[in-house]
Formats: sequence, structure tokens, C-alpha cells
Amino acid sequence: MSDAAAHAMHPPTSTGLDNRKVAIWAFIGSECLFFASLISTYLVYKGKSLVGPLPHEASQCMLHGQMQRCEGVFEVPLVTAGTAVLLFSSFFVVLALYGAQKGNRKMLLGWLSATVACGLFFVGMQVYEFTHFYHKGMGYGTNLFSSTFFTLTGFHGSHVTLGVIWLSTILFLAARGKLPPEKALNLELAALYWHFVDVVWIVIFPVVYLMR
Amino acid sequence: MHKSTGILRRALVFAPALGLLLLLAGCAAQDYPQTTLQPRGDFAHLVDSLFRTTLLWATVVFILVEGVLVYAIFRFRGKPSDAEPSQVHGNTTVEILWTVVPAVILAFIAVPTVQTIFRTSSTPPGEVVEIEVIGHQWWWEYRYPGLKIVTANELHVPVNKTVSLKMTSGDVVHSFWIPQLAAKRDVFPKKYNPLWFKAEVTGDFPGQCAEFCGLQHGRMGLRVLVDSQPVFDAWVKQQQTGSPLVDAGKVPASMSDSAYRATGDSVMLKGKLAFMTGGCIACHAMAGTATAGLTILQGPNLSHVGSRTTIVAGMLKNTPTNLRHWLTDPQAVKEGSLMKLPRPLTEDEITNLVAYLRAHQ
Amino acid sequence: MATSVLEHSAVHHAEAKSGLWSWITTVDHKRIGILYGASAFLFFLLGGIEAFVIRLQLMTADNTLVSPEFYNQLFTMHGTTMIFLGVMPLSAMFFNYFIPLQIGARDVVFPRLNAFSYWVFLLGGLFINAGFFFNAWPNAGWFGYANLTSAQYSPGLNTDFWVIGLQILGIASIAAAVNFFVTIINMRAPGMTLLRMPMFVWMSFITQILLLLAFPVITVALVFLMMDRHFGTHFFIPAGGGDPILWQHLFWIFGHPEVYILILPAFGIVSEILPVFSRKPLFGYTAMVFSGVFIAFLGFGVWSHHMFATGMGPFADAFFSLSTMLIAVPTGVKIFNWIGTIWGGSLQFKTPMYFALGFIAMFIIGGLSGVMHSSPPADLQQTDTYFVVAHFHYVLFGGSIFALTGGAYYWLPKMTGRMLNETAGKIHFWLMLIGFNLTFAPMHILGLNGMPRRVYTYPAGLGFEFWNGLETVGAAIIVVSQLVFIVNLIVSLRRPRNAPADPWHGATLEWSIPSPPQEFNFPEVPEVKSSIPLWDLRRELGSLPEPQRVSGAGIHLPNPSYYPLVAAIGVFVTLGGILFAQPHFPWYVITLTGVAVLFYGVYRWAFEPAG
Amino acid sequence: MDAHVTVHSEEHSHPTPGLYFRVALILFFLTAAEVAAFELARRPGSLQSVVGPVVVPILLVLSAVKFALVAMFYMHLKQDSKLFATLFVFPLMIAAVIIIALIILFAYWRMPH
Repeated sequence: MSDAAAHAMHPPTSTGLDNRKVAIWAFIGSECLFFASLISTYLVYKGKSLVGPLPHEASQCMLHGQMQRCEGVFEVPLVTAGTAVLLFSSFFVVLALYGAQKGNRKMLLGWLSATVACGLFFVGMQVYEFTHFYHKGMGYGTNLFSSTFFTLTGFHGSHVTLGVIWLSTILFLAARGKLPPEKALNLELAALYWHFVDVVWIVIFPVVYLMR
Repeated sequence: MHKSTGILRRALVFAPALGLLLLLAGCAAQDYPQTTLQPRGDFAHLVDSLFRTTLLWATVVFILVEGVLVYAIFRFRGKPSDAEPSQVHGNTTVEILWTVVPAVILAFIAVPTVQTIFRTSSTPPGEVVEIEVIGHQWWWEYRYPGLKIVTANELHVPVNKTVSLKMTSGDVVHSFWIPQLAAKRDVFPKKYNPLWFKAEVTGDFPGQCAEFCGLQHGRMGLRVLVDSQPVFDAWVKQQQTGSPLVDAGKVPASMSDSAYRATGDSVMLKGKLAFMTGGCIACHAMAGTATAGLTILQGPNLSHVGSRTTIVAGMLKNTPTNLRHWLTDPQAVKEGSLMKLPRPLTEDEITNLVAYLRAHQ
Repeated sequence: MATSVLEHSAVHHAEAKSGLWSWITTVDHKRIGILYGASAFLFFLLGGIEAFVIRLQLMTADNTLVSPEFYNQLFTMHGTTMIFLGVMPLSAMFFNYFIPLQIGARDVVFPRLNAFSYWVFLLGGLFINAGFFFNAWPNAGWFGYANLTSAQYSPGLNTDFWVIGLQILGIASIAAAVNFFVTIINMRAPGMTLLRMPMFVWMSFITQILLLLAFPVITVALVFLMMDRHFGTHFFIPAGGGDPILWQHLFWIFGHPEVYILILPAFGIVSEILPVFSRKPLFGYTAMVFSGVFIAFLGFGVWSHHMFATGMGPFADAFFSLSTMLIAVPTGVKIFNWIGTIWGGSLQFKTPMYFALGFIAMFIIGGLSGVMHSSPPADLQQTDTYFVVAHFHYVLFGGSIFALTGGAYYWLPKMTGRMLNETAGKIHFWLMLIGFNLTFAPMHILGLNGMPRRVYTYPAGLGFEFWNGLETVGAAIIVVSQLVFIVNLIVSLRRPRNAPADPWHGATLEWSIPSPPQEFNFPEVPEVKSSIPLWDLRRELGSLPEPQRVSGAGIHLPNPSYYPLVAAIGVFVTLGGILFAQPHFPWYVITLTGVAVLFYGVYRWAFEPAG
Repeated sequence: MDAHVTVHSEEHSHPTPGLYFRVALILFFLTAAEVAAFELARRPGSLQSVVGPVVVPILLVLSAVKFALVAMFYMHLKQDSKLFATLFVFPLMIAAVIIIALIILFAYWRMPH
């Protein structure tokens, strides 16, 4: 954040674009390849698990020390709720940014709090889902499906968590009046990261949960 | 001074080219038994002719480009006091030319490449000998499902007959490589990869594992013994005796314990006892023993070990002395080998085992 | 010149800041560049020693100088060291020192992030090598092919040091790449449009894009491998349905762009040296730029040519073969343009020029053997043999190392303020060229005649003895050549700082300021009208006056900070803790401590006044 | 990516909360459509035979539209500098190529041959 002060001293940038904004976009570009690798692995191993449980279909699973028939683990309604909440949080954060840029403190604080709350709800949803899967006999190393699923969605979840921490920090600053309109970029950067996390989920949700 | 360095530079730059020429002209298969440059199988010939095409173009381009480079270095040397040379920034015609010409040259390589890719990708039709190759840390297992043979490290094939290999691994990734007959192909656990070849002469062709596979990757050799048809047929007949794939390794009455007892062949009896009590039987199938019919053991099938020319994955000649060294302390011979004696063998046991194993021709 | 030295001691306050603490807290791109250079050169020497022991072991058939286990550690660490700890950070030294100078900037865009990258790199490099002291130097090859790296077949800590160390290094690379990427995009002097950037900056720019896009892929692969080894998954374990081939794909999706990450900066350096010592601008500037872009872009579509022997089927083989051949075209364009640059020039044979010309001559050979590999059936004989070893050493040693060495002779006077001895430089060059060719040319012959790679010894009777013996002699000559360089460097560093600002009559901005540059680089930001600003100026003025050291009063510079180091230690402890991931051991306490340190460092960093 | 692109987001008319809200609504309905397609393809019924075979393309298209909406409006790529769009789209293209290539390569491995 204090880098902004340093920038004020610098001559204007060659492109006229803010340094940190170019940086966050470059980082987002890099992250695309990170998630592409995880998604490819999920897809390449789809249907190659040797034992259950499976996403949708019933299968033979090891549960309580014996093989038994188990149902598909996914609970689409729950995840749909999480998805909707994450999508809305993207909406909320643009409103918060709008408020920050216009100097509308009420708008900024209100919508930013809502964004953080959505993020927390999503993380909570994922914690609940993971725990639930674990009790259904799906540990991290149970089969290829569970390993690829937990790694992909777990890395996404850790991105959401980081986003929540980042946005909370800004909320804290904003609440103390340290986010005047000329520093709205501080929120814009976090918002860009947050939207990216959202678009990754926009891909993950249909590809992982809805394609059978 | 510039003159002499220019000549020296030229000499040095052309040294690799001379090396390549030497390599094609001067090397004979007897000097390099594992060479790729003297193909003796149809697959290797296909690869070799493609190699020669690419080498030809590479050499032409090499001589031209290095020649121009050396000429320019020689021709345009200057002194600080010289006038500033003409400040050329580029030349579109020349630049287009040297973009297009290499592309055309590449087409001369690309077309035969694609043709050869498809020609080598599947086994040619006709009668074939099918063999299953299984890589292990650090030895090779061969199974002939049609001929009902299981053997290790030395692959016997008939001359002038297409051999189709179906290859896999029992542990990590290896690569089966027989330079003079075919080429190499990686083998993976739980997956089958094909390779085929037809040897055109009889002989002994060395090869080895070409994918790094752990501690003793460097000592994972193999040989392909190309036999004339009668020799091969005789070999097959011999190997089928006691093969795990034939009546679960049952041996004829002439090789039973009672037969040996009757002839007073104490070596066979004592050797067999050492084989059973020394721990060999835990990992090795052997005709005439309880493990004869097993194909899932960790070590090579030893039913005909006496007939092999080498032991320890091509590392040692199959002589009594070498066998004795190997049985005395396998870890000293090949550090990290999975051949681990449960207990040291006694002198007597080793003597009997050596005789016993060598007797199993 | 004497006055400039005097003025230097009198006026320049910044260099009074010295001592260990000033280096630990530095955020000056030039000092960080020197740190990169010094660390990388030491790692490079270590990798060289490893290589020389390899050559001693292979000097004769059935040699027993080193054990098979130690040999495997040596070749694994030689590859890992040279790539990640030698060539990449040596390039990073030049990125750090010369990108800002060449584009007329006061520093990189995020000076503290730059310090963070360096510290993470250093800790990562030390971490990988720490295995040596636990008899657990990595031993599964720099390519770490699954499933040999699984816990079952590599039970020791060797592969853990490798897996975790590479992840640490990856973080350093991505952080640095973001930094340089934005620096080049945004910090250029007024008038320096993209198509007026020095070619070194251009090639570095492309390298940063490759780093950004390639490193995430290897990171994912390394995470999978780490999970397989410690947390019960089967990503690459066939018994659980996993596929070792996936590792190879992910590895080479990273690994092939990585090859260009190693060579593109070298292209850039050579493209700087040749025009200056030919006294003639770079031939076909635009073609050079776009061939570089094209190489980088195609670099993501050829990875499977490392895997022809895996049996991908004829269609995939044909596709990856043709895409690989296609890359030869822009590569050829670059070589022809370099020759076009010297053609008609007035060649000045200084040491940097020797290395640049040696680079072209050797790189042609590496490029041509590369084309020979691009034919899959032919590659079925060549892959995993010494022919490949010869190929990539012609590219990475004959290519990258020659260019980097040339770059060192070219730019060290600017960095240290001292000239290197020319005679010693030329002895260095000739010994290196002779030693290099004696070592690696015979490898073509050995490979085609059946010598596989990565074997700790070979039996007598296969005809390998003579050439291997010759190669070891060559390697000894390389060792001597490096000693000549080290002596030259040490002698030069003990002499007074009397290098002129522009010893070579350079064309780019770094030569317009004193050697070494003052902390703020440029007293005032220069205006640029072409890709050869200094030549323009010289033509205008007839000759360039020696720039004087000036007071930096009023020039704002970022404050030193140790929080980047704190954050780097946080990264190191977080990932390093996983080394202890055993059942019933609270390894996560270490990892969580690392996370806490990382957060502490990042927050203090974020709220610290930048200056 | 030219040096003289000096696009300041201020120079463009900023999207209004109203536009953001409309985008949010569309995103919501597209998500509902995704889940609906999933349910129709899953449940036995008259529509299963219609939706079932095309459910994957439907989902991919819907997801791509949602992706583009968020990127264009919420991430402001529509009115921000082209450089940002390039920084995002170029890696996305490479990512897509890699995903598709890996799927094809592994499909071949699974075929008997």
C-alpha cells in the first residue's frame, strides 16, 4: 500500500497504467496456468479411479473397514448456493469499489462487509463439504477423483481464504478512514484478484460438479 | 595476429564436422557393438535412413552457415581507427529469403519423417513371434506366450522373422533399447508399449536400459541373440522343459530327484538343497522345485540359467568364478541390487549352487 | 578519470553505506544484481565441480571412483544446479543490473519485491543443497521422472529436498518475473517505445512472460509429487490408478519453455555485444523481436518432443515433430541476423566479441542437432543417449554460458568500475572453446554409437573408452579456463575503480553514466529517440564527454528494508516444514510458524513507508 | 502494448451500479440454467433424451458466457486498457490449448492399440 506513496514520486509510467495494476494482471495471467494444470489433471483422471466414492454415480467404497456400496458424493444444491454467493460477492465488491471511488463511505463499508461475509460463507460451505465427504469415506488419497478434486477445489478455497484476508485488511483500513478515493486502487487490486477467484469457480463449478 | 587466430578459429569450428564424418566413415560395428549406425534390423534401417537424411541436411547447413560466419569474422576484422562502417539496419529481401529457405529445407526432413512415423508405428502384417518384455529394477524379463517360455536378460529371436514386442514394467519407468536391431521405447507399469523388428543376420547384439531407473540404471544391460531358425527351434525346445508356462514347470522323470539319486548325482541334490535352504527360492523360479510354476516372483526365472552367456543383467560373463563372486556377496558386485541374501552362504553351499545352476542348461 | 574517482569518494554519500547489514536490507537493483551474480557464480562453480567429478568417473570403463549412489546425486545436482541455480540467476543478475539501466529507470518497479525474490532464491538453492549434509542430495535426475520419485522407489529425503527446494525457487522466479515484466512495461524512459528497447531488454521481457506461464505448471506437478510422497495420494502411482506419464507432460510443459528461459537472455546479450563490436547496428531489429516472440509462443506447443519414446501414437508424434521443426525457422532467422550484423562491420576483437562469436558458432551446432532430434523415429535412437547430452550442452554451454561469459566481460566494468584483463580474457576464451569442444563434440559420436545417458559407468568393449577419456581431458581444460577467469576477476577487483563510463563505445543508456553507476543511476531521466541512443548522441556531438559523478541530493530513493528477508524466511520455513511430514510428527507446527512469519513479514512490508 | 497507449480508466464512462446489477442478474440466471441443464440431463424424463447428449456443450457455453461477463464488466476489461485484456487472454489461450492437448493425448493412451 505504501508503494503508492513511492509512485507519486516517480515520473508517470510509460503506458500511463498503474504499476501495481499491471502487476496484478500479470500475476492473474500466471495463475491461469496454475489452475489450467489442476483442471487438466482433474479431467485427465476423470473416470480412472479404481475404487469409490465417485462424484455422481454409485460405486464400491471402503467404509468402516469394509467394502460397501456408496452413493455419489456430490451435493449439487449446496454447491449451487456457494456458487451463487461467490458470484454475488463479485457484484458486491464492484459496488464497494464504486463507493470507494466516489468517496461514498457508507457504500464502501456496507458492500465490502457483504463481500467478506460472502467469502466467509463460501469457505464455510467448502469446509462443510470437505468434512462431509470425509465422513462418507472420501479421504484425500482415497482415489484419483478425491485427490484431484480436493487439490483443485482446495487450492481454489485457499485463494478464496487469501482473498478474504486481503479484503478484510482493506475493510479494516476503510473503517478507520484510510481509504480515501485517491487510494481506491488499493481496493481495486484486491477486487481484481477476487474476481479472478470467482471466474475460476465459474469454470470449476460446471466442469467438476455438473459434467458427469 | 588476426590472421593466425582466424585460421585457428576455422580449424576449431570445423573439428566437430570432421568428427561427424569420421564417425560415419571410420566406425565399424565390431568397434562399437551397441552402435546405431550399423543397422541389422528393418526397424533400425528405417530409422537410420531418416537419420542420414537429417544428418545430410544438417551437415550442408552447418558447412554453409559456419563457413559464412568464419568468412565474415575473417573478412570484416577492423581497427578502432578505421572509418565507421556503413550503418545497415536490415534488408527485407535477404530476411525473407533466409526465412523461406530454411522452411523449405525443413520440408525435406518433415516429409520422410511423417512417412517413417507411420511406417514404424505398427507391426507389419504377417507371421510374427510375439514376446512380452517386462522391465524390472535392474534386469529384463521375457515371456514368449506362444512358445511358452520365460527367460531373462538374453532375448533369443529367429533371424529373418518379424518379432513383435509387447512391453511393460514391473516397477518404475525403463526404456528397452536395442540399437542395431530396432531403437528404444519406454516401458511403463500397468501399460503396454509396442516395438517390433526383423533381424537380418544372426549374432549377438547388446542393448541396455535407456531411461534412468534408479541406483543401478547403468548396469541394466541386455542382449539380443539372433539365431538361425534351427538353432532357435532347438533353443525353444530346451527352454520349454520346466518352463512355468508348460505344465506349471513339471520336469521329465529324467530330471527328478529320484533319477538323480539313482545316478548318484550328488551335485544336483546338494545344489538343490542349497537353493531351497539358502533362500534363493524366495525370489527365483526354478525347474524341479516348488516354485517352478510361478511367474510372479521378484527375481529372474533360473530354470535354464546355465544356458545364458552372461549373468547379472549382462554385467558378468556366465563363468563359475563370476557366479561364485555373485553368490558370495551380490551387494559387493552390484551395490543396491535387489538380490539380497537372507544369510551368507557357506563355501560348500556356494560350490554346490554354482555347479547346480550351471548344470541347468 | 582520476578526478571522477576523487569526486566519487567526496560526493557520493550512498556508497558510504556498507557492511553486511546494508547488503541484507538493500533494495537497490544494482546491489541485488551483484548478490544474484555472486551467489549464482558460486553455485555455478559447484555445478562445475560436480560435472568434473562426473567426467573423472567416466574417464575409464568400469571405474569405481564414486559409488553409483553418489554418481546419481552428482548428475541430478549438476543438472538442477546449472539450470536453476547457475544459468537462471546469472541471467537474473543481468536482468537486475541492466534492465533498469538500459531503459533509463532509477530502479525496478518494486524494489522490495526484488529483494524478496533474491532471498527466496538463495534460501531455495541452499535448501536443495542442504541434502548433501544429510547424505540425501537429490538423486532422481533433474527431470525427476515419476514413478521412480515415489516414496516406494525413492524412500530417502533426497527427493524431498528436491521437490520442496524447487517449489521455493519457483516462488522466487514468479515474483521476479512479475517485477521485471512491469518494470519493462512501465519504467521505460520517455521516448523508448517497445520497438526502441535494447534487444537484451526485449529478450528478457519475453523470458519474464515464459517464466510467468511455465512455472505455475511445474509448481502444480511438484505439489502432486509432494502429496504422493507424504499425503497418501496416487497422482503418479500406477498402483492407485495414477499415471507416471502425466508427470512427464506437466514437467515438459514447463521444461520446454524453461529451455527458452535459459537461452533467450543469452540471445539478448549477444545481440547487444555484436553491434557494439561491429560498430554497426543490429541487423533486422524487428525480425529479431518477432522471431523471439514467435519462439516463445511456439515454445508452449512442442513439449512432447521430449517424450517421443513414450509411445504417444503417430498423430501426436507427427504434430509435435512438425511444431518443433517450425521453431527452427525463427531460430535460424536470429542466427542469420547476427551474421548480418557483423557482415560489413568493422569488427573489434575484444573479449566480449570473442565470446559472442563463439556463441554463434557453437549455437549453430546445437541448433542443428536439435533439428535432428525433432524427427521422432530418429529420436528413438538418439533420446536418452550422449547425443542428446551433446546437443543441449552445445545449446546451454556453447550457447548460454558463452553468452553469459561474454556478457560478464562486457558489463563487469560497468558493475565494478574496473576493467578485466584482455589477454587473460582471450586465454579464457580459447581454453574454454577448446575444452568445450573436446568435451562435448565426442559425445555426439558416443551417443550415436550407443552410450546411454545417466549411467554411472560403462563396460569395456563397447568402444566408449577413447572418447570418454578425451572428454575428461576437455573437461580439465574447461576447469583451467574458469580458473583463469576467477584470477582475472580477483586481480581486477583489487585494482582501483578507473573504468571509463563507456569503454566499448556502447549504444545503450547504461554507458552514459559513470562506472559503477551512482545509486540513483541517472541524475536526470534521459530522452530516447531510437534503439541506439548513445550512438545518436555521439553522432550529434562528435564525441561523448566522460560523465561526472554528481550529488544525488533531492533524488528520491526507496528505503532499505529487511522485511523482504523476513517474508522470504517465512516462505522457506513454510515449505521446508513439509520435509518433516512424517506420521506422528507435528511438522505442521513448523509450517504454521512459517506462515506466521510470512504474514508478519508481508504486513510489516506493506505498511512500512517505502521511502 | 504500445508505449503510447495512455488509457486512463477515468477517461471512459464508468459502468454504473445499475449495469453491475443487470450483470449480476444475468449471472444468476445463467447459473440457474446450468443447474437446470444438469438436472434435466440427469432425471429420467422426456427432456433427458434431448438435453442429455448436449449437456456438456451447453455447460461449456454458459460457463464461458459467465466468465466473459465477469471479466468484461466486473474486472473492467471492456473499458480498461487493452494491455490488461492481453495479459489475461493470452495466458487463457495457452491454458486452453494445454487442457485440450492433454485430454486428447490421454484419450489416445486409453485406447487399445
